[in-house]
Amino acid sequence: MSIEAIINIALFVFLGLTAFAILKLRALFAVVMLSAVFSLVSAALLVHLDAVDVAFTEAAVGAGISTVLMLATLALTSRHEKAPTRSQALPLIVVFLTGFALVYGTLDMPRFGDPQAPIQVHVAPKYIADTQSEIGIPNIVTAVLASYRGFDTLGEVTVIFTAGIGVLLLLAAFIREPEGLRVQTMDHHLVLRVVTKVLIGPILLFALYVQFHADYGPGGGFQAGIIFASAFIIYALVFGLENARKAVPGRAVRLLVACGVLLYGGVGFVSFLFGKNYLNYSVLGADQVAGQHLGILLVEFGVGLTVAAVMVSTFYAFSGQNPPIGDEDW
Amino acid sequence: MGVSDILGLFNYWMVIILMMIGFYTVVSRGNLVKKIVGLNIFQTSVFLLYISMGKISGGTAPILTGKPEVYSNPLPHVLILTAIVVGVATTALGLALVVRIKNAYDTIEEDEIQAADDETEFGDPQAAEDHRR
Amino acid sequence: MSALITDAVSWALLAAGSLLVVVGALGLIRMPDFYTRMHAAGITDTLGADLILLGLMVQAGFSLVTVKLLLIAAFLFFTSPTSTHAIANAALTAGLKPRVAESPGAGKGSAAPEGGEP
Amino acid sequence: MFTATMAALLAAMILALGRLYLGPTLYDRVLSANSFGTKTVLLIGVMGFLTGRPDFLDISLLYALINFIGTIAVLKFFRYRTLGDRVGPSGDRQ
Repeated sequence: MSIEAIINIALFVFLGLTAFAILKLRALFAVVMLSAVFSLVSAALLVHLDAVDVAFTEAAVGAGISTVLMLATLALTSRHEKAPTRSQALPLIVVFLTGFALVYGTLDMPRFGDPQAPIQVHVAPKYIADTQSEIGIPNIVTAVLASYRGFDTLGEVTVIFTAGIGVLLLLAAFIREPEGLRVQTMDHHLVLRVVTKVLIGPILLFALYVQFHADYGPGGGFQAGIIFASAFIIYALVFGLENARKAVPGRAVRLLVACGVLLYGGVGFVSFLFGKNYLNYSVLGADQVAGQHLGILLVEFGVGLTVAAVMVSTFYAFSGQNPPIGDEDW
Repeated sequence: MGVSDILGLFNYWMVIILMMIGFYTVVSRGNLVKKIVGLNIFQTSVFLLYISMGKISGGTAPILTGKPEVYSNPLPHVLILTAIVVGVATTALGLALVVRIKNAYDTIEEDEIQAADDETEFGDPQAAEDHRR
Repeated sequence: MSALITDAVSWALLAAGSLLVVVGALGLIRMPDFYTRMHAAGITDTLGADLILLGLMVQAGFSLVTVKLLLIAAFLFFTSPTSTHAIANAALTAGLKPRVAESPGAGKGSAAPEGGEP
Repeated sequence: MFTATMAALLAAMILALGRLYLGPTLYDRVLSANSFGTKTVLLIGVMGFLTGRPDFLDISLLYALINFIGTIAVLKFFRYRTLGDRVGPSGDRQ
């Protein structure tokens, strides 16, 4: 057995163990920590399976945002799961039957890594062969994401936009105003404040690198947006939500949520005006490759704007809620 | 079925095990936050299924190096990359719903929510029990 | 010849780093209470991680990869001790008592409001 | 040699996972999750060298930069019971 197969098996076993532990534990805080670990392991596995762009996204999401959102929810609801009251037999039977049916289905699948599998011979060879001449950038994933399948991505960005609006509609009415009371932040944590100040700069710089280096390495608007949002969230956590709101007002963030989608859609509209199909960037530059470069840059920027704004406004909405739990209930 | 078959299908089987753990968490646990975590496990297993299918033995990541190389399939990567971010946005929406449910019912356990609903609809819990029968 | 020396140096660094990481993880699982485990996870891990990264740097030579490894090492060097400090601070202010020789059974977290959960 | 390092990292990860499952206190869990994060950074780095394309260290770099957020969020959650601003006199827990 090769070393690659062993890594593959070990990481999958880790994932299985973590998922099982999530199922077993009833302390929800432990569940949140385990789901952070689950995300770490799956990112390592994705790197192993050659999906570096996907691993990058999983890393950006799993390292900060999802843990923060889960913890914010726990702070507003409860930290313990009650023991199940109903019989577990029926769900177990259903799950086993479904599992066996699916395993039976895999027996006819092409084996892992087979170069002749149907998925490998259909569209992908065209993308791999033509990206260099048609788009002119080395990262095929970015080329497919922003250009060949730009319509899909526009749809995905719209979904993120819609989900962000949904969160705001559900939670915005309950955001609390401090009304002159003393706001406590982490004033006495000198070490944390200093290290955070040192780190915020590099995080923002790294986000810019990820945003504009997407043509050449793993990265792009989705990842960069989340990293940007992470920098604002870390600031809000350490220096207080009120200070963060002063730096980046909620109104401005909500405006940016829409601006990103508008920029993406607008780029498509410009190609309309030149008499080409929607989202055909070739008209934007002197020749096709230059046009594609500019189009991908603009579109990725729109994606980054929307993703970052949605994440920041979601965080504002969650952490601005009035905590219902008194100090003694814990 | 030889060793190569088992190794060749191992990824898909592990994906199915993860998927079933997530599924079981969703259907058997009453706590809404736990259900969302279960849904996330299910979602990650689907991601891994797509990425596993796109891998080619001896292939490398689909970023052109200039040398002749075998690249793994970039198409699943594109689909899953966007799906992860959409996934976190929809998770946030689900968690927002949980927070609102907590505000309205003062609990996030499914059966207690059901009981509260029954009480407002039928007056007392016993009548609801009879009605369901 | 110089390739041999490079390999030998990088292997020595990698071996030392791996050893420290494993020892740290063993300490994390074997030590009796939270504060002792913190030493295993915090101190040993930071040194082990930096040694492994140094070993990789020697292997990579002068390139962009080395710069990235250097950045990773620098950021880990900042964040890892800070996180440990923050967790220890949180545990201490919440009232988790360190286990001391005179009082067997203390340090199980019985004094902490959050301690002893399933 | 990369293989041996990889094996050591995987062994360390499973031990950290064990501590995360066993607890017993919340702080043990945060500590082991944090140390698991450090090991993942190293694992991804070593994996790049093992497969001969070490130019994907960006992912490790990302983890080294923002794994910190989770820990800070946890700390804030412990101390102030909220991720927003704690308001009012009862919030003071120096």
